[in-house]
Formats: sequence, structure tokens, C-alpha cells
Amino acid sequence: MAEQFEPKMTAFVCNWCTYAGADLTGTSRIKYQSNVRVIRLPCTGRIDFMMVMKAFSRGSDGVIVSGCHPNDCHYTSGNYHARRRWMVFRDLLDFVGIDLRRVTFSWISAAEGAKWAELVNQATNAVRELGPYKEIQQLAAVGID
Amino acid sequence: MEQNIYKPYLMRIAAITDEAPGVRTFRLEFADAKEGEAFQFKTGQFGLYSAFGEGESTFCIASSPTRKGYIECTFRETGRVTSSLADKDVGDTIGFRGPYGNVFPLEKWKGKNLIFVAGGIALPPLRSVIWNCLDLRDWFKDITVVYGARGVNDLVYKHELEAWGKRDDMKLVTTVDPGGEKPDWTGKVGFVPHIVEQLAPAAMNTVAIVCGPPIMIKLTLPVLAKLGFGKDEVYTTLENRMKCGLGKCGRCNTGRSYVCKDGPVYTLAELEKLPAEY
Amino acid sequence: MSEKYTVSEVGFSSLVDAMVKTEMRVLGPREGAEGIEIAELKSAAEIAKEGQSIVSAKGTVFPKVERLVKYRYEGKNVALDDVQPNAVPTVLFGARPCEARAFHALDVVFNWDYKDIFFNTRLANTTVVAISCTQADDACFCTSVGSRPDDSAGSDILLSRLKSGGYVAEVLTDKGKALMALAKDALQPPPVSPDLVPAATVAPVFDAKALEQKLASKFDSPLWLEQSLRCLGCGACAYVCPTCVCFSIEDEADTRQGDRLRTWDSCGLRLFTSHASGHNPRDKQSQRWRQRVYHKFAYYPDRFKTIGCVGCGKCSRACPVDMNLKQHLTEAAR
Amino acid sequence: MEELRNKAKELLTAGTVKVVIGYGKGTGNARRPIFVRSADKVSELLFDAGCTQNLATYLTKAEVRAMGRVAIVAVPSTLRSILQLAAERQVREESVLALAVLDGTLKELLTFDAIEQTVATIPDAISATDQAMLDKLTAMSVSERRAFWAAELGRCVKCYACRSSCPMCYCERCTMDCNRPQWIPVASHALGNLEYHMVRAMHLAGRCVQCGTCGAACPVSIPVHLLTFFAEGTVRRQFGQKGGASTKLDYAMSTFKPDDKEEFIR
Repeated sequence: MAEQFEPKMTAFVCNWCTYAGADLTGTSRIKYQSNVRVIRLPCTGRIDFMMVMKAFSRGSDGVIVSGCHPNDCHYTSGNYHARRRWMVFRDLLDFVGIDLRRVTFSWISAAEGAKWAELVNQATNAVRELGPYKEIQQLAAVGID
Repeated sequence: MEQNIYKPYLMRIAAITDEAPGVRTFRLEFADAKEGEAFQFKTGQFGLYSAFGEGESTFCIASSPTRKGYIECTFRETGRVTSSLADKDVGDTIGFRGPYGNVFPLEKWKGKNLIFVAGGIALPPLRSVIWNCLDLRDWFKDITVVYGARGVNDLVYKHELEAWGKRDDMKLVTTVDPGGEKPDWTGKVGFVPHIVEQLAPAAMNTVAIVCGPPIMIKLTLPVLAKLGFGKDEVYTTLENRMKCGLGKCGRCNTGRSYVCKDGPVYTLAELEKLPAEY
Repeated sequence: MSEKYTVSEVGFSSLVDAMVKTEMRVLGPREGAEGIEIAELKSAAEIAKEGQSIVSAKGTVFPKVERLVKYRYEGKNVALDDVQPNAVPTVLFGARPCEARAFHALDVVFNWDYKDIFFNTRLANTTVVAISCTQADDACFCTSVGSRPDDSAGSDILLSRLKSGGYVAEVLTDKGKALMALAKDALQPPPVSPDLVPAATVAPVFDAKALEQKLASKFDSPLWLEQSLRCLGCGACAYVCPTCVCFSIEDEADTRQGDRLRTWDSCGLRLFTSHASGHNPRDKQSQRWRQRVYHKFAYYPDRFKTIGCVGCGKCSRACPVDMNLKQHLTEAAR
Repeated sequence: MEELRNKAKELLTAGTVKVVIGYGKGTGNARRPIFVRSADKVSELLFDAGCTQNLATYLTKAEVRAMGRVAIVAVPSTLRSILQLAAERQVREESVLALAVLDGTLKELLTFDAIEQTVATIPDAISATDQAMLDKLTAMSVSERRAFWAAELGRCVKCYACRSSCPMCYCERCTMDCNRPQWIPVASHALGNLEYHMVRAMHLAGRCVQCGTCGAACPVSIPVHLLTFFAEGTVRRQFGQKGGASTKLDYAMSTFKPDDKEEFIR
């Protein structure tokens, strides 16, 4: 039997809410899928849109972006700025043909350990079903003669 | 089968010396000893040093060809490649392509006095030729080195400067820009062109080798002219941006000259024939 | 050596079909939605026999991105993997004579001192079949740079159209001969006085030698600023040019391995000569425009005894602000 | 056209402006940007249906700035670009005046307010061809779109003509030129090209005046303008403000509203 495909998930999370939330998941001993690699950034405002593209081009099959709920930003408005950016970037991703089912956005507070586990599980399951995301990685070889 | 001219030698960093803020010297040994034995270069030549993953950067070979078994390079942390190089440790591997370019004509200088004028981070290209000349001391008559930097901390090769200062077969004049001195500074204070003017070396039977930031060169050349140096007796070395070092990529092209092939060493007479695109 | 044959239209098609069936990569001008492109050909019907492609056929021997070095990290060590030059047998079929001629201008740079095996291997494995131009446009000026619309220089086979249909094939090299062997049946002896479709008329507008001499004294002329005011400083001209040879070398790597890639570059781009320190020897667009002109029309002839331009006019057609090289050179040659 | 030439002559003779940037005769039937700096050269100025390029690109060029006050022959998109450049503090009111040719009539616009009022009266719509292309693309499946852009951007040679011709791409140091780290690959392979054009689209979202000059500049005719049109369209739809409408607008992507509405964040 062929080995089951295990997706590589990359999560870009803010330091103050989602990272703390993910920490809580662990300390609460909630089990969730281990496919995710968490990259901690100070704030969702710091999550450059190109990081999502970079994650895909370097081999991620799915990306999670998560930060503080609106009004909860440690820096007051970083997540509001991020939200605007995602609203535009997400549409653009779709427009250039990137499968949006592979990109998950969420707000997860420091108290929502269970939500983090559920989000990772859901996103990972969805990507597992979609299979490896070869299309983007293959692009890097197209054009080198 | 012809060689892949873009394939670098692999070099191991044998030693690292911090010269000045942001300025380091690597002593490099060939990872493949056989390549090292076959490797030859002449003073004035340069190479392309690569930090794998970041790219290649051009600097001169700062050691003398008379010192076998290794090469040295000195660089200032400025861009993508040099910052990556600056992060390397002893034992790390970097790439090196070379030697490329023309050479200082030591044979032609036999029996002459030499005066070296250098500023700041431009001593490394001259260091190679200074050591080369010192190692062939009886070829030349008087050897003088004038070296200046912005401040005492910015002087590179501090230990060697000390050693040169103690030698009686050469004269070393160090200077720092006004305000750059420290209480225990025993050298001169003033800009290099001015110090050269004070020193007033005789132009008769003398070759001047000048290397430094553009402004220093610009102001030193008239001083040398006034002292009577002919345009064929003043040498300098250019550092245009390069990608290949092989006379192909076109970056260093200035006038009909490819700095990587026809240079980097130019006499003032040759330089004046080029457009000022360097 | 030069042998002449007649090839009928049918013979022409069967030659292309025969080539396509081999291992060879058959490249040539093809009519695309947005103009002629150099692409892999499948049949003779696809070939655009007239008009200039947008991007030149330079990529056949000097591709826009090519791997020079490949490496892997092994702890503190680095291992270099051997990169073999691409030696796929290739036919550039149906190109314009200027494209064929342009390979020489690349050759002189890739071989004047150090030998570039990447270029040389590709060139050695490429057979060039050109078709004489019977049409030209306002941007063409091959006759001003020592060429003509039916120039055979650089071609292994030159095809010239017959009024009655079919071609006269002038087989110029052994490579050409070998290719023709693929379609022996298609070859007939040439007519005694071939009734060729006349080659395109391209009136000479300047004398290249005179231009070179003029340039010697025009370096500081205000002309360059005047001409380049509208220049946007992009690299379109260089990237479509069949003779522009300047390149960059760029590393692309992840944490385990990397490639050192050669990519096309352009002297018109500000970053071309810019140092990491911020110093830029050619800081102004006018200086960069002048470099482009001088490199091709003064430094090249001086250094490599050939002009770095074949007069194809691709740069002028590609320019978003209509920098017409022919016109600018005519001004400079005055 | 005579009116335009007379106006240019008047401005240059009086010394009101040092240069008139306009359209002149190019190769064949083409039109090209020209810089008229003396009154005796105004006859080189042309205006006809072929004059569509957005000349505002030149307003931020050092060589042009050094000349002094500029009069610029403007089509509607040029006016919008001037407003957007003004909003971003890239042009000063006293350094530029617009000679707008709108429906065949010449209008001299001396102030940003005048430009803004004029722009407000001009219907703002992209061409039917571009709209049709956008509709076609949005109707495609995601994998069809990926295939479309992979094929289109595979042709890209990274000549940066799109960037160079864009009035809003005036950055001295573009992201593409930053190499620590090398955020966008230099080599023009398909991935590097895609990333480049996505970054450009994102950086123009909220600033694009939808002139289409980038697409027109592309030597290999990639419809790169559709990417910026699309991103700008997203901003317009979601945040209700458009690039090049006013000198007083904040840049849509560097501000926010607490009630920005989306439905995808979980």
C-alpha cells in the first residue's frame, strides 16, 4: 500500500495571541496533527503577503495565517492592517490560480487553545485530501534551460 | 574537454582577522591541496569570492604571491555577499575563482624608488604588492608607504603597519583624518594628499602606486603631477562591479577596456584614455 | 564550400517533418497571438517566413536563464556537482539572416579570451537554417551595419524563395549538409538562372565605419541626453536583442543546495553597474544609453573587429517609448 | 492640435514652464513621448488617437525634475496619475501643470484642485477588451487560471518595462532590487516571474489608476496590467476608494477601518 501523503503545513502566527494560544493547546495537552511548522512573528502586521508565496515555493502544501482577534492587537492595529492586506492578497492569489483551499486565515486568541488544535486539524485534513502542491514548486524549474 | 570557467575552487577559511569595524581578512587554503599546488598568481590580480547561496563578490588577492600555500582577501561588509562572508567561521568553505586581470609590472620597476599611497580599505590591493616588493627588496631602491584612514580604528593591517614601521629598509607614514586621532596616536594627522605634498617625494626614478577612495585619488593625482611624476609612472587599480571576471558579462566595461581583463591595474596615462565610468 | 539545390514547398515540409521526427530540438519563428515568437516547431506550416520575431533567437545558444554551477551544503563543507553544458542537437529553422549572423557577435565575446563551454556546446550543436528576407520594415537597418536581407553569414543553410514556389537552398557548411541528408529526396539541382523573389529593400542610412569615427569625438556630446530623455531605463531592448551578450550571475539556494544561474542582463538598467556601496559609475540614464551605443558601435569594432549589432531593429520595435536605434544612429553618424 | 501648440508656445515663451512633455511623431505611425524645451520646436507636438501612453511616468524622473516647471500633455489617466503622485507627495503643485486633451478640447489645469474637479467629471472605466479579459479570467477555474498565468508569465523576460513605464513605480529602490535577502528571484523563471508580478500588483493595489501603460509596454505582450487592474479593482470593491481620484486620500493599503468586512477569516 502506498504511504499516505502527509502535508507540510506552515503557520505564520503572531507572538501575542495565536502563538500563546498554540502554547495553551500544548499545556492543555490537547493533541493535534503534527504536520504544522509554526513561524512566530511579532504581529500579523508583519506577515508580508509574499511569505505565503515563499512558503509554497519552498515546499509547503498548505499555509495557515493567524493572529489576534480584531481589537486585541498588542500593537493596537496591526491585525486590522493585516486584514486589509489579506482581503486583497487572497483575491489576487485566487486570480493567479493558487488554490485557496490551501490557505487558511484565522483569529486565535491566547485563550483559544482548543480552536488552534481544531484549526490545524481541519486545515491539514483539507490539504491532505488535496495532495501535494507540486504546481508551484515546479514553476521554479520552468524557464531554466 | 574544456573547463567550466564559472566553477569555483573550494577554499577553506584557515584564519580570520578583524582589521577594522566591518573589515575582515580571510586566509584561505585550497580544499583540494593539489589545486593549491598548481595555483599561481601575480600581484595586482583579483578573484571572485563566493558565499554559496548568496553569490560572488570581487576583491583583489591581498597576499603576496611570494607567500605560498594560501591566499588572503580583505573585504568590508557592504552587500549581500560580503555580509554572508562576514558570518563565516574558520573551517567554513567558500568559493574562489581566479586569478584574473593584469598585474603590477614589478620587472619594469626594478632599480626604481617606489611610493605607495593608500587610503582606507584600499590598502589590501597594495598590501599584496608591498609585500611582494619587500620580499624582493634588492630589486628596488627606496620604498615608501603613505597610508591614511578616517580614524585610527579604520586603519587595516594594524600589526603589519607596526612591523613595517619598525623596518629600516622602508619608510611608513600613517595618517588619520583630522578628528580621527586618539591620544596615543603617533602618526600624522591630515588628509592623504596633503601628507604626500608635505613628504614631497622626488619624482626622479620613482614610481607611485595610488589606491583609495575616488576623492583621495582625485586630490592626490594633482599633487603627484606637481611633484613631477609622469603619467606613466603613476599606477592605480580599479574596482568596477563584475559578475564574471572573464571579460564576458559586460559589467566592468569602460570605454574599450574590460577592467577584468585589461585592468585592474592601470597607469594614469591609460586611465585618462578611458571614460570616467569607474 | 557551398552547394545549391532547389527545394519544393513539399520538400520544405518534408524536411521539417523529417527533423521533427529525430531527437533534435527544432526551433524557429512561429506566428503567435501577439506576434512572432521563437518556439519549438512541429510542422512547416507553423513557420513564420516573413517579419521579425519579437524576442530574438539568441536563446538558442544563450538562454535567458541557464545553470552554471550546482552545489550542496554538507555541514561546513560544500560539494560542487558537475554541471554539463546542454548539448541537445538543435536546429534553428527558418530564422532571419540577421539572427544567424548575430551568433558571431556573441561568439566573439564568449571566446575572445576564456572559452565559455556553455555557449560553445550549444553553438556546436546548433544548425542554422535561415530564410532570406523579402520584407523589411521601418526599424530594419541591416544594410547599414554591413549585412543585407539575404546575408548567408552565420547560416549553415540559406533558403531563398523562388517566384514559382519553393526555395533555392544554399548549403554552406558540413552541418548544413548533414541536415540536408535528412531529406535527400526533396533536393533537386538548382535552376540555371533561379527566378528568386527579390530580397527586401533596406536602404542604407548610415555608414558604420563613419559612425565609429564620429563616436570617437562624440562621447561628451549632449546628443545622448537628448536621445535618452524619454528612455525609461528598462531592459526591453537588450532582452530582445540578438547580440546583447551582457549577463548576470545569480545564486538561488535553499538551506540544502543551490544553483548559480546565468541570466540575461542589460546595461540600460540602473543596477547593472551599481556598487554595493551605492557608488554607480553610470548613474544617469543618458550614460547608460551612451554605453549601449558605444559598446555596440565603437568598442565592439575596436576590440572584436565586428559590429555588435545586426540591424534587425528588434530593440526599436520592443521599446515602449519608441527609441528607434536606426534613427538615433543616423543622428549620431552625422 | 494647433491650440495645443499655441499654448505650449505661449508657456515656453513666457518662461512659465521649462519643458512641455507631449507626444510627437515616432517610427511609422507610432507616437512617442517628446520633450519640447523651446518655443520654436512646438510644431513637433502632436495629438491624435494614437496618443494614449501615460506620460506622468516622466514627472518623477530626476532628469525631468532638474529642468524646472513642467507642462504635461495629459489624457485622463495622466491626470489621475498626477493626483495619485501628489497624494504620495511625489509632485508639487508649483512644478507641474497639465494640458489635458479631453474629447478634443484642450484644458489647461493649473492646480491639483482643478485636476481633481476635472477627473471627477470623466467616466472611469477600463476598456471593453480589458473588461472582457478580466471577466473571462474570473470565470475560469483556478487551475485554468494558473495555466493561463504560467503560460503568459513564462514568456516574461524580466526586462522591467512594466515597472519602468508605470507612473506609480517611482521607488528609488524597488523591492525587486533589494537583495538582503533576495526576496524575489532575479532569474526570469516562471516562479520568479509570478512572484514579481504579484508583488507589483500588491504594491499598486489602491494606487493604480488603471491606465494600462504597463501592459502596453510589455515587449512580449503579457497582459500584466490585468493583475494590477484586478488588485486595484479589489480595493475599490472592498474599501470603496480608488487610486488617482484625489490628492487627499490615504493610501488604502496603509490604513484600515475597524469594520472592514470579510468572510474568510475563521
